[in-house]
Amino acid sequence: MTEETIIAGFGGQGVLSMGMLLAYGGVIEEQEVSWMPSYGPEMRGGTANCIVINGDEPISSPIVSKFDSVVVFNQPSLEKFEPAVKPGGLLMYEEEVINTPPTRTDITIIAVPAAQAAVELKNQKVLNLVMLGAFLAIKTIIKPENAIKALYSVLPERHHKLIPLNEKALNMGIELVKDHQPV
Amino acid sequence: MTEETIIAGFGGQGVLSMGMLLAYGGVIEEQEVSWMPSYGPEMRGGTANCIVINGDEPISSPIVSKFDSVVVFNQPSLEKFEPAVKPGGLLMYEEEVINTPPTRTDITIIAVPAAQAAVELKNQKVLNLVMLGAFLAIKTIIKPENAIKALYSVLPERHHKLIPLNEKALNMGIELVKDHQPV
Amino acid sequence: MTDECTITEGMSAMDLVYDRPESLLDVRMHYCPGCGHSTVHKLLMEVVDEMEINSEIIGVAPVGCSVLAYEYMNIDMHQAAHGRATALATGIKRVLPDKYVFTYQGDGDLAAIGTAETIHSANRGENFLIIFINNGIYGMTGGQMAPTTPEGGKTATSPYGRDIGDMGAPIDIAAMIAPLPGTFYITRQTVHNAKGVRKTKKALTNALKYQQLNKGLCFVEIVTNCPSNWKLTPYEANQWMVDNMFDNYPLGDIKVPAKEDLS
Amino acid sequence: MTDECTITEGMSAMDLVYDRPESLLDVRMHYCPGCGHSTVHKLLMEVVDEMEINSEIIGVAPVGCSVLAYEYMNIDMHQAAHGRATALATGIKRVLPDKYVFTYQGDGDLAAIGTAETIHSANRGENFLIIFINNGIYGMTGGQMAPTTPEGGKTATSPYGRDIGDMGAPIDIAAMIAPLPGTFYITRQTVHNAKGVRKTKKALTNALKYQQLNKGLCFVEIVTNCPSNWKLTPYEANQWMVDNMFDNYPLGDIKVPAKEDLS
Amino acid sequence: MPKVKGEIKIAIETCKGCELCVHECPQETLAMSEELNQRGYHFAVVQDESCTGCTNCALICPDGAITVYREHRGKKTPVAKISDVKENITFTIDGR
Amino acid sequence: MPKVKGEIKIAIETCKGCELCVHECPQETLAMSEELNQRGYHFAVVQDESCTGCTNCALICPDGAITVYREHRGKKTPVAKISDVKENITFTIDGR
Amino acid sequence: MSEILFMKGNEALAEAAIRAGLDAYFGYPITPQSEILEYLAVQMPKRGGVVLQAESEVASINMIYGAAGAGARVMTTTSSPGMSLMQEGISYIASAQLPCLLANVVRGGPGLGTIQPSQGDYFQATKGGGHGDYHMIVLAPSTVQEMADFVYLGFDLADKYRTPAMILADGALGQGMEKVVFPEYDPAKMKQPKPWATTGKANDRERNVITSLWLQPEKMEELNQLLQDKYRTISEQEVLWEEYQTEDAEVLFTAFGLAARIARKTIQLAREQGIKAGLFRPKTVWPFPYKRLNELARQVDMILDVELNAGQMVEDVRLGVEGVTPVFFHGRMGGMIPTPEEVLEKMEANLQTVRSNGQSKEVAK
Amino acid sequence: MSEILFMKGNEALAEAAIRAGLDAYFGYPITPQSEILEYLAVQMPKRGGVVLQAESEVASINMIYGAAGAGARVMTTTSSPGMSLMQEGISYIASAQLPCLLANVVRGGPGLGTIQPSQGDYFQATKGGGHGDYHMIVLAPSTVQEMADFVYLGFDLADKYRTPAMILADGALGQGMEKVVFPEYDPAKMKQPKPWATTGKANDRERNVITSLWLQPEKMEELNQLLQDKYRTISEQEVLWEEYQTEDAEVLFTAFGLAARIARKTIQLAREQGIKAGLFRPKTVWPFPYKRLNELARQVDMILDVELNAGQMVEDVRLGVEGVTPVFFHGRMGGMIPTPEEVLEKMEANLQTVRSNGQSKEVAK
Ligand SMILES: Cc1ncc(C[n+]2csc(CCOP(=O)(O)OP(=O)(O)O)c2C)c(N)n1
Ligand SMILES: Cc1ncc(C[n+]2csc(CCOP(=O)(O)OP(=O)(O)O)c2C)c(N)n1
Ligand code: SF4
Ligand code: SF4
Ligand code: SF4
Ligand code: SF4
Ligand code: SF4
Ligand code: SF4
Ligand SMILES: [Mg+2]
Ligand SMILES: [Mg+2]
Repeated sequence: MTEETIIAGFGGQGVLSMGMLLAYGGVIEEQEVSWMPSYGPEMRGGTANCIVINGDEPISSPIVSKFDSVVVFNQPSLEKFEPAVKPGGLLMYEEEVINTPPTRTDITIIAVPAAQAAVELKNQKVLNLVMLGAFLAIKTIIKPENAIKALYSVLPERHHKLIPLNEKALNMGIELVKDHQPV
Repeated sequence: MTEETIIAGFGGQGVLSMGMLLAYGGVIEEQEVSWMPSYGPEMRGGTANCIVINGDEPISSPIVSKFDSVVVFNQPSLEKFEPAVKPGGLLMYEEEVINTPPTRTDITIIAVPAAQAAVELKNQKVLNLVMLGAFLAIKTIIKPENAIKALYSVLPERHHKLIPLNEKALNMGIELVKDHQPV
Repeated sequence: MTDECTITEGMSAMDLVYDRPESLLDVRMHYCPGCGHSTVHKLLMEVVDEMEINSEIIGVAPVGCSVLAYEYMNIDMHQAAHGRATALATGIKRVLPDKYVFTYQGDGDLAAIGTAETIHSANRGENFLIIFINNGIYGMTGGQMAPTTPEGGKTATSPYGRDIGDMGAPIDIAAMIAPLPGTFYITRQTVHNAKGVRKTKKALTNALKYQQLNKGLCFVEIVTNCPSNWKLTPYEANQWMVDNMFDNYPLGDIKVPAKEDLS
Repeated sequence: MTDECTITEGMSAMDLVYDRPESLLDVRMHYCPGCGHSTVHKLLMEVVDEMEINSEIIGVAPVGCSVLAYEYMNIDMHQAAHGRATALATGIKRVLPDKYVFTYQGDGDLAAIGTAETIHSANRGENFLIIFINNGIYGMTGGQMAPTTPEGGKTATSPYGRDIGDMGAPIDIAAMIAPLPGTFYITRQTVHNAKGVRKTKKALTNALKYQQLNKGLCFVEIVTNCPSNWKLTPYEANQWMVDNMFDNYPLGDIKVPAKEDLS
Repeated sequence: MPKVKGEIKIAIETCKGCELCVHECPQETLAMSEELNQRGYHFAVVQDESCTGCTNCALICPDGAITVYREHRGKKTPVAKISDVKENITFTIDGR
Repeated sequence: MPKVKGEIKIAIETCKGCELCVHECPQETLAMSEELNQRGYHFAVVQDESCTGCTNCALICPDGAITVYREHRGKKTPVAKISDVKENITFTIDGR
Repeated sequence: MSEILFMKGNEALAEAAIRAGLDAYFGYPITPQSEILEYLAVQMPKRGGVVLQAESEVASINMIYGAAGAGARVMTTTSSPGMSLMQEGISYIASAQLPCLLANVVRGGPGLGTIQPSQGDYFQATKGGGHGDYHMIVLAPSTVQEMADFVYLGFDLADKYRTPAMILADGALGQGMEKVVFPEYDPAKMKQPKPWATTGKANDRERNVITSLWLQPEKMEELNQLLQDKYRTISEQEVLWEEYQTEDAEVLFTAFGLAARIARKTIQLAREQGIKAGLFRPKTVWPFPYKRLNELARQVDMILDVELNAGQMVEDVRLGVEGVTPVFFHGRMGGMIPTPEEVLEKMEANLQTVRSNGQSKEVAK
Repeated sequence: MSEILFMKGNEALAEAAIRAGLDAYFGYPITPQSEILEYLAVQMPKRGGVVLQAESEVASINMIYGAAGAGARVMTTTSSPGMSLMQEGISYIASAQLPCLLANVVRGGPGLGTIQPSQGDYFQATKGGGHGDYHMIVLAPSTVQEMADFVYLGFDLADKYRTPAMILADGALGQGMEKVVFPEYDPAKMKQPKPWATTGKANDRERNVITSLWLQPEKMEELNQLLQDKYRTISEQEVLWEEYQTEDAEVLFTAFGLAARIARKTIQLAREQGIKAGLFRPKTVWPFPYKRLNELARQVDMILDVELNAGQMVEDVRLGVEGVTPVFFHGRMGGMIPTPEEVLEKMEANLQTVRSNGQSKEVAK
């Protein structure tokens, strides 16, 4: 198995940490993993993305240009990465921010109303966890509980009190896509 | 014709300018010439030497290790450059400063009492001109008058008043070696 | 501007009393919300417009958050290597002595890696303007300690707070170059409130006017903020600045030309 | 020494009251006749001998006439790149905090190319001694203008005299770093007469003693001569120095520790 | 002195939501929007007609998002603060 | 005070002929030689017995070519200048 | 076995340095490697070492020069423009024969460039960006694990040969995260005896002098001979490379660092298509494994060198290959990264050319 | 015809720069080239130009960067350690595509080294001592006359291609005196139109921006493509070399600069002994004349490359020769200069080896 995923959005939307949880969860599951960020010039408000590869053999190139899954958090990222989904792959996007939805027909496309869920949770910061939940419900690359375990490793102690909220968000994400089949 | 000469002594003894006059005189006579200095680390009191090549074809290497003529102004230079005289070549040295005279038998060796002459002229600075006179009397590389002409070009205007003294020194040098045959 | 932007209704008999300066290009600046860099860019372009010198001025952009200053200012600009803006400016001004020249530099750029260039430009009395944006941190690279970081300041490279004994005290470059005969006008301002903005604009105007006199270096330091790396909102950041920066960098004129020098 | 050297006859019941210091190696120094570098080398080695620290001190030689200082001082020494002596010293002292460390630098080295390193070492309050040999010229490279060359000074690169407007004024580094909290002791001395030699020796001793206190940078500037490049005899050179250098670089203590700091 | 009437325009897509104008307005004319602009920022909005056209908000706005107009009152204006700005505009070096 | 008797030795091959000692000697004890040393310098020589052993010449000599001796006079010495040197030797920081 | 960690390459490098007994780090921030300084700023005070943010890269490298001379185990790191500023200092350190470890986490150049990954500083690192005839041992990691491993190796080689060693990485390896395991480091190696160090002239030895100055050219040449002899020994004994599927390879990729990862992926794609491709990856780019490459070159029909630059290592490849097989090049510049797909395409095109020219080794036999 | 002068190479270079319309010189003293700054300090004020002693080489090169951007004809010069300090600036200048002339009057390295002549900075000059993929046009004079001629040429090429050009000389050429003649320089060439220069945004044009920063890697790659295209053009059109007695040569010397003078003398000695030797001397060491060298390589039995270093240009020679004939190397380092006699001896020994291995072209035919 090798799963090549890219997660893209604005800086500050948590795309890098969503990727990190996916990767770290892979470590917990004894997979081979790599996480590769790409930054724009802005400190805040720019675009950001990361490529995550989970596999059972050493990762050859940590940078690839075609992906099994693309998860996007804004319109420019959708436009940039829709063509990069491998035929038969998955394109998942946050519903609210996308004005012009994707048009490809050879891939699975799932819109996730994650922002709305985050509003319900009264915390925009957990948007990425909602998306992660939704993503892991569709692509069983790692077990969702390992994403939460990963949180314990990634977050500094003093933030551990926030983990339950994150877990909730993750589960909401899973819930949001329950009508879709895992691929 | 190609004449490869090295002039060596302490810094301050005028070895570099002696070489420059030889070279510049060559320019006046429309020869090809090169003048190549070599400095020690000291600002004053170190050793100095220059290689002068006069020829009628473009000078190939301006740096050579065997010389048609070697002119030395102190004991260390004598020791260093005696072996570098080509067989049949000329080794000329200032008499007073040399404790251990040269021993080679396959070359022409001429000791010049130039320091004494400079004392007579009441100016240690013209020692090099005395040596140049002696040298040009033996090696007719350039005409002595062209060395004087060169002085006019090399010295800044304000020092031109010193030229007659230098000319005198040059002529004294010629005089000092009158018992030797030009080679 | 193409944005739809009218919020209140239009009214008649209204004078336009403030508008974006023309020389500030109509593009979105990449600076973080509330960043003083943007304010100073705007001000500088106001001065350039008012003095009508946008065809006679050459700016030197540094390496730092303002590295892209040339994307926003509609004047000729040259982007420098980190710390070397004043060397570039020296090169430019020496070959174009009749043009206005300024550098725009951060504290890392000017007070760390560029120290020698700063001091020697000042000492030679180069006839250009240095605009010094002192935000007490390396903004662009993500919040490392600058030579001007206040004592105790926690940054990415002083995670336990700046320890004066180990890392040195916050350095006051303006004070350091003020005694040099080569400097002509040195002032320290801020742009965190409207009053400060007005005074800074005046300082920049002074400095550029003085440049015509050819009497030496003008140096306008602007103590400002870095909300992103200080990890504060812009408003909090400005408060923090007032509380922590102004003690180290007291505002006001440091060296002003005597009347008789103004001719 | 192997030279035959007795000029006056030997006498009985005579005390030896001055001899070459032991730590000054018994070799001929390459300095020009009358050059102050030699005098300072000798003095420094006297201090090292008297303090009995020749096994605990590390010297940093610069690029300048004193580049070969390590050939003369019988202590561990490290030869630096031009201008970087204080960076080296920082590296050495930070890893060997219990050893004495000094740099020995010329004015080109310390005040031109090394400006940033000088100022930041001072600002960080590095615990070493800078010995600053200010002869107002680049000696080693044959007499080019230094940042400390007096106004009007004719050098190989200011053939028409140093023009303050164009080349800047002579820079006073000691004064510039004195306000920095990182500096502990700053003094300016000379070695052109016996009195100056005595005072300089005292200053060097002070500075090295202070280093044990770990309270910051000590800086001993010695205004001295360069007979060769000034094109004067040593005695004339010293006169010229008195007449032309001391105005720009007034002798005396610039910053001395308060009594309570001396513990 | 009777209150001068002013008016501002805010370029909401230029606004980065820094809130500095809100804090700087002496009349408390400004507030932040509920909505986000296309870049995802809450932007500044005018909440009432209290504006006097003092320009403070515009001066402080880092991104030059604010344009200020002020009622024309003939000779009796300008208000002190605005004249400050004008002063800057016509500032000259003493004696030249 | 009766003149103290001193004596110096000059390492003539170390001497570079800078003449600084000649100028610095308060007794005019020193002069430059007619001859040259092996390096080609006129070297410093003692011209009479006026030396008081004040050490000035040695202190100023850049090349450390001079060694100074002074007559032993028991408690009554040392002369001020020499004690200066001694002072330096035993100099300590105030309070330590 | 040690714990498996998941880290950025920059952090792995920093952590490995601490575990290898780093005494002191001097550095200046620059993207994409500031995490190294930042990590050490947090850790070193706790773990007993010196960390200092210098005023510039020029100062950093000269602090390294001083501290290395004083016998400490020292490191500095930077990225491209900063490394250019260090060239004078490196030349001094190499000349004075001091051990230390440098890292260049390369970004897109020239000039200020971009902060994206690149391999544009290969020449600078391997041929000597500074003046004079010197070399550093240059290690080119291609995984986060190697970012750590090569720190150990780099320090050991630096000490063994009294020479600066450099880790030549790129922004992706610095900022990307992968699994990493830190093997135990032998504490004995941390404090090699350094009798030449300027630690204060102990009474039982002559003074130590560290210098790179020899005014007599004869002496300077002697030093150079010594350096060249050392470089020859290193070239004979310390060359490292990796081969991947070369046994039956007809097409050989040559690549280092990140590019080698891309080449690996390309090889997988190529083999899926029945093309027998293999990889030759120098781990030491100086000394370069010319000899083994030459052997392999005789076996394959063509070589495609892949780099994140305009073609730098390819010169060493050509020097190794000596014309025995065609060498092609594919590179991307300025922070762009070639994709396995584009590399494959390029390779197929080249192979076409070679085979239609009848240059294949098979044909030649 | 112009007057025949007798000058130091450094002075000839400086004088030529003035005659070529030098607007400004920024530099810092260093042996063996301080005479350039000194000469200009005397002459420029009289002849209407800017001369400024900078506080360091880092400052000098960045003053050049600024002044070149402002459209002036500018030059800086230094020697080895100083040139190392300029590497960052050079990378910026190349990236920003500004014309200027640099000179490195090389001395023995590495480190502080000696002040004697050397060719130890060949790699730095030709492969790029700074970061990123860039090149300078590098001219290697071998006579004082060329020290002057190459100034004209260097300025012209720099302007033509908007690129820094460098004169790579050595201490002997800088400080030695020979005859020199200054041809007239066409004043029209002095002030090429530079519409890109930052001279103040005239109202009839868009603003000019000079930068080397392109945060988007796509843009940075575009710039790099542009640079590479330019370098390709230069490599095709501006390669210069000299041949001496190559027509019938069986043994070829390759050498640049001063070493080529020594090789010439060696050839005279060799021919006296009946050995048909010839010389191939690149005048542009970047771009390197690979093609012509390859042709010659096919004609001769062996090549002996002679340099004042540990073997740097010899890599380019090998790249050009591609294994078609044996390439040997003889070098001296650290300021030492090989003598024609020792080179001859080396060549004879090499020739012996080659011929006894039956590798002679004659035998092969
Ligand atoms: C030679 C070099 N070193 C380091 C850097 C990395 N760098 C970019 S900006 C910067 C510091 C910026 O801080 P400052 O000058 O204070 O500007 P600010 O971003 O705070 O406005 C650094 C260290 C670089 N680009 N070049
Ligand atoms: C990087 C570099 N630039 C320039 C030089 C040449 N150089 C050697 S010494 C020196 C200046 C010496 O002057 P100073 O520091 O005043 O020492 P002094 O000789 O006067 O004692 C210079 C410029 C060098 N060696 N390295
Ligand atoms: S990082 Fe700081 S200085 Fe830079 S733009 Fe953001 S707030 Fe401004
Ligand atoms: S050149 Fe000047 S500084 Fe150098 S040794 Fe001679 S007199 Fe002293
Ligand atoms: S112009 Fe003045 S009153 Fe009006 S909104 Fe702005 S700050 Fe408030
Ligand atoms: S100051 Fe400007 S950017 Fe900030 S909130 Fe107000 S309008 Fe928006
Ligand atoms: S010791 Fe004093 S008195 Fe004696 S020679 Fe020296 S200076 Fe003169
Ligand atoms: S001071 Fe010293 S070197 Fe100078 S003349 Fe006297 S003894 Fe000789
Ligand atoms: Mg800053
Ligand atoms: Mg000096």
